[in-house]
Amino acid sequence: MSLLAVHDLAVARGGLRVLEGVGFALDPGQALILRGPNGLGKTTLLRTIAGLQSPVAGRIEMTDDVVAYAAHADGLKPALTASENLTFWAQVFGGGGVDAALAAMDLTALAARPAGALSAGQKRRLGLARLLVTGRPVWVMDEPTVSLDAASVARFAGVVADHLGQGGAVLIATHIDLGLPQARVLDLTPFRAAPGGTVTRNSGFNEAFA
Amino acid sequence: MSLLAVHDLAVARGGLRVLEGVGFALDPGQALILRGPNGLGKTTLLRTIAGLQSPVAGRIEMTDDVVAYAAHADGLKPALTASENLTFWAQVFGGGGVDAALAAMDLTALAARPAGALSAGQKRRLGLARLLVTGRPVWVMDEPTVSLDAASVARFAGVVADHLGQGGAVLIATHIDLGLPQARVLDLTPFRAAPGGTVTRNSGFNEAFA
Amino acid sequence: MIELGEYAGTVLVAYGVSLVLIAGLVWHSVAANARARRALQEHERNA
Amino acid sequence: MSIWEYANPTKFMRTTEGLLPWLVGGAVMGCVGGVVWGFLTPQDYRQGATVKIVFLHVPAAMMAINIWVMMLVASVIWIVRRHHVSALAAKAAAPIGAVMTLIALATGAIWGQPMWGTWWEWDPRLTSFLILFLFYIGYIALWSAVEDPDSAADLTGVLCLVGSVFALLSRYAVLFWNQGLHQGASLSVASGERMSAVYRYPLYLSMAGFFLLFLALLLIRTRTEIRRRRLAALQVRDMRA
Amino acid sequence: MIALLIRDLRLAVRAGGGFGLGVAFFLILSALVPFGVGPDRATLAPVAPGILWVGALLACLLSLDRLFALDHEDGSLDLLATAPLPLEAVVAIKALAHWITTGLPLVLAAPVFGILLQLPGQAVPWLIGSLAIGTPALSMLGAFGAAITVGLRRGGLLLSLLVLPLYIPTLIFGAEITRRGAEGLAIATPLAFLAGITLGVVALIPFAAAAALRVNLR
Amino acid sequence: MIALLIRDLRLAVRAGGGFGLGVAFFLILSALVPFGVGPDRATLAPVAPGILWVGALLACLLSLDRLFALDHEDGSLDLLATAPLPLEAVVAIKALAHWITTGLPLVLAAPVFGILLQLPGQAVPWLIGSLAIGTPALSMLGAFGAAITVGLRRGGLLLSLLVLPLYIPTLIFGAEITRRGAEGLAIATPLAFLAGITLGVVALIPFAAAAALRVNLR
Ligand code: HEM
Ligand SMILES: Nc1ncnc2c1ncn2[C@@H]1O[C@H](COP(=O)(O)OP(=O)(O)OP(=O)(O)O)[C@@H](O)[C@H]1O
Ligand SMILES: Nc1ncnc2c1ncn2[C@@H]1O[C@H](COP(=O)(O)OP(=O)(O)OP(=O)(O)O)[C@@H](O)[C@H]1O
Ligand SMILES: [Mg+2]
Ligand SMILES: [Mg+2]
Repeated sequence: MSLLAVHDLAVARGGLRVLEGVGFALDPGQALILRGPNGLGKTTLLRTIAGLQSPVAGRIEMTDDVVAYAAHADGLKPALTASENLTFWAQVFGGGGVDAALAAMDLTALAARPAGALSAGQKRRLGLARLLVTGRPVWVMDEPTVSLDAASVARFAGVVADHLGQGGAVLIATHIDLGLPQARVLDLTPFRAAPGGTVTRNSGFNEAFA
Repeated sequence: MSLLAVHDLAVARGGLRVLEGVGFALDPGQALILRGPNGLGKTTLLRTIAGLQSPVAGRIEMTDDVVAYAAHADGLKPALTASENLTFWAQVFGGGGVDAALAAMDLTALAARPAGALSAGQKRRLGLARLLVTGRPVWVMDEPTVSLDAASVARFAGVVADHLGQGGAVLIATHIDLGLPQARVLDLTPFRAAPGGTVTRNSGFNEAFA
Repeated sequence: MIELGEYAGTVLVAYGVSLVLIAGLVWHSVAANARARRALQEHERNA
Repeated sequence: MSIWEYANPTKFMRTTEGLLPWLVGGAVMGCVGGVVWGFLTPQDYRQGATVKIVFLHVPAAMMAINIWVMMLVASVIWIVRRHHVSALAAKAAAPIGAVMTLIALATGAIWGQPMWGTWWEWDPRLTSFLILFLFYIGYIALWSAVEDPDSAADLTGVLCLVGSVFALLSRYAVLFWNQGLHQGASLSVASGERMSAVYRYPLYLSMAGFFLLFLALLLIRTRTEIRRRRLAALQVRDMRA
Repeated sequence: MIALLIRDLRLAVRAGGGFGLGVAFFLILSALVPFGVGPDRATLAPVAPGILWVGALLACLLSLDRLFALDHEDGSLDLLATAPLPLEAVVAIKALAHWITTGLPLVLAAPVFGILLQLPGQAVPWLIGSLAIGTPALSMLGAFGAAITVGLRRGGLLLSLLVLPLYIPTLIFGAEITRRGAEGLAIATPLAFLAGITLGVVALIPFAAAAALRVNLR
Repeated sequence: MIALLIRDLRLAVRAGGGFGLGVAFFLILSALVPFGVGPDRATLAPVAPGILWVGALLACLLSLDRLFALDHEDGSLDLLATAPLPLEAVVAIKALAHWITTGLPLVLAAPVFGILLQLPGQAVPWLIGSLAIGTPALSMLGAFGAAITVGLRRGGLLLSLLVLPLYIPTLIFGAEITRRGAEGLAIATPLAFLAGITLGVVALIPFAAAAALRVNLR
């Protein structure tokens, strides 16, 4: 069975549909990369799948609590150290393995440093390490490799490959090459919503509004 | 004469030298790309050149008011529209050409949209358009193409090439390929400060601290 | 024995409060100093 | 060799090492001597035994002001000549000053209960001390809120400068706002007849004791700060190496 | 749950003093009012209970505005919303952390401020009691206001505007308890009302606040 | 320079009401105090000038804390610091914008609040006058506090702590003018002091604030 399946999904942003008819399924061990020009609606789609907004049409099939989301922003507290930041998320998600996660993203040496005193790429690595401690099978990531150098991108690809090997799945929106040969690529451009498409809610009362 | 020349520069972050012995010169029409792994000190170097912090050692030679800086963050006000944001910076720098800048970064259609309602890549394009309205010859950019799709990267490269053609110069820190064949590349890894190097201020009084 | 009269309570409380405050300050200063010295020594021994 | 040599942390540590025992000895003798002697003085015919509070109240009040002045001087030295020791000394002095202010306020309040029949009165002098206490608290809070030590020194230095001006201004404002109950200075030259020698000499001793106590604590705390700075610097260096 | 509480308390402590600052503000306010009003005991004593309660309310308010805003700005709130913790629990815990760092120190330090404002001695226990019962409601209502204003930049003043009217019943009963206590009158009725308000607020507001948060995250 | 002023005013208006909110807070405070203190004219009238001034001060303070913080977080402040504008001018203009959005509306709306708090009629012109002269100093001192605390998260309370003692002289003279005005006494001395403070502050504080900003941007 798929971990995550999306059928004929339409998502809206600022009261306007941006994508419609999107459908895909993610089985354990699969990676899917979403591509498309700036402003197409990738972030909107990922937020919908993470449950932060509701779809305008279509269905998202998954069991509860499978998705871990990594957004454009990292959600780090500058006053807490790297390991305190991770420990917090591990506790919230009931997971563990903080040290392993730090090691996996090459942050062990920086574990005691306040997150505010990390460089852009180091912050990003810490944000990604968070996914490891959630213990969730489906990782939904929005441009995860922003600010990462080549070595870190390779390390990230390794972590993702491990996760896939353990039966996880990943869904990534990105513009650049991630070095994940096993991943399928889905170009979202064909799903751009027809201009003038309205945000019709199920009540059918809202044509007048868009 | 060079627009910007740097001699034997050492920069520090968090009380520790991160880079030392950096030297280069930028003549009109030249582009220089800085490379180096995460946390090496690229951002610190660029902030020093932009005048936000002072060098620990060495000299920066340039006339006043030649540098326009574009940092990791875009400095956009979400409540103002794209064109209001740009107009503000144009007025602060005494420059102009807001419409041309919007057109150059393909933002004309979004000019009246509040900056908060732009996607990540669109915000980034707006942040880069700001450089065009400063009228400054030297552009100092920290990972400018983060979140940009391939088309926008190409457009950006075109804008930079134009700027170089008009006698400007650019200094870019980046991890990814920008499509600027004319640019020199400087790898900063050899300039990493020797561990144990202290931040000796001119008073020379602080040996006890490190 | 020293005679404090009707204001005994007042005087004693004033002395008590002041002594407590001063003692607290002294203790804090000395303890922090000892802690800093030990931490530094430890670090220099490991290094 | 100039006096600025002592702004070198290493030199400072070495010099104060030898100085400290003397200071501590003097402080203990002065404080204990002055306070005990004061405690044993006879009762005043008007104020009864409460007069004994003077031997804590007045030295503390005096030190509260002097310590702020010392912090101001140290801040100026830091801002102008950037000697780390002077910035750290200002930082180290602040909690001592705050405690001295608190002692002056507390003994004054306790004293006020029998004398004026109230714990607190918005008398100008008491009020100025309350304001001074606020400045101390703000200064300490700012030191602890800023992470980078040099930035913290710069910011607190600026705050100390501006704060000094406003502390002075507040004093005049408060005088204008309320003419008080509090007696004026009685140790000034003209006031010899107001306080008899029975009280004056123990008071002098107690004041000297408080001053030495301040110096001793200041050195100890400055040494603590220097060690902390050094440790932090070493740790950062190791982390990167 | 505990992890969130610990994190919030730790952040409050790290970010410059945490615990002390609420009290410090209260102190400053109690000190300012006499400067405005004049130093007379006769003018100050009658208004003291009211001023002290208004002060507690403002001390709460000032520290509130970033309750969710910081987490929103750095993206933590999005991540918390997708975590297995119910959002209602997140709100309740954040309000609790706020109370521990602001309300509790106020309760403990109240007697000192009573003296500054010349509050009669026999009113002090009532001041402490009413603050202890009333401030949890202030923190929780504040969390509600913070949840409503979280997406908005410069939400600070709007937050005050929304929250202050909600604070009025708590303020009236709290100040009334203190005033009656000062005069030795019966205080059973306002006490019952105050306790009732706090219980109701603590039980129900987390749901409203969580709903508001969900809307703002969309 | 003008561009920065216009931008700040525009942002204040866009971000949910700008102008109105300072006044609204002032209104709510003036309304809360009678709830806390009790509605008697005899209790209220003598404290009215003081409360109004304390209220003005708090309204200022509440809107201050994000004066530079927002610009710092989104990177604008870095960019402004590298712009050809001197940082002193940036501070002065931001303080001016703050005064226009907070102080000025307060001055204009003060008579209404005077009525709410039973302020005697003949004191109203003095209230307006003293607020008009004093509030610029409040905004400028606030800008100084905001500049010092700009890098710090949860700087709000620390800001209050630093700024409130600085406000005391202004508060004393301002409230004194109003009180003396209400009683028909001479007001020349406090007026001279208040004006002197404002002039001094406006002339000198921008330099201190700009220095603090530079340190925080390092
Ligand atoms: C809380 C509040 C108080 C503060 C902050 C305070 C402050 C001061 C200060 C600064 C001095 C030194 C004056 C000088 O020598 O120049 C002083 C002296 C003195 N105070 Fe207070 N005071 C307080 C309360 C009281 C009270 C309630 C009394 C009771 C009567 C009192 C009685 C005295 C006396 C007798 C002196 C000493 C001798 C002298 O006149 O110099 N003080 N106080
Ligand atoms: N608050 C908003 N109101 C109105 N429109 C918005 C809002 N936020 C985003 N949009 C628009 O919705 C569209 C989709 O945005 P989204 O952020 O999903 O794009 P994206 O594919 O993630 O782009 P990028 O690659 O640049 O991150 C964009 O055209 C954007 O301009
Ligand atoms: N506030 C700080 N205190 C201490 N160290 C810091 C602080 N900020 C950054 N650093 C450290 O200084 C070094 C240089 O940081 P900088 O941001 O300049 O790196 P960078 O080359 O820009 O990296 P990236 O490619 O990840 O953006 C890093 O090792 C970082 O961890
Ligand atoms: Mg996106
Ligand atoms: Mg960087």
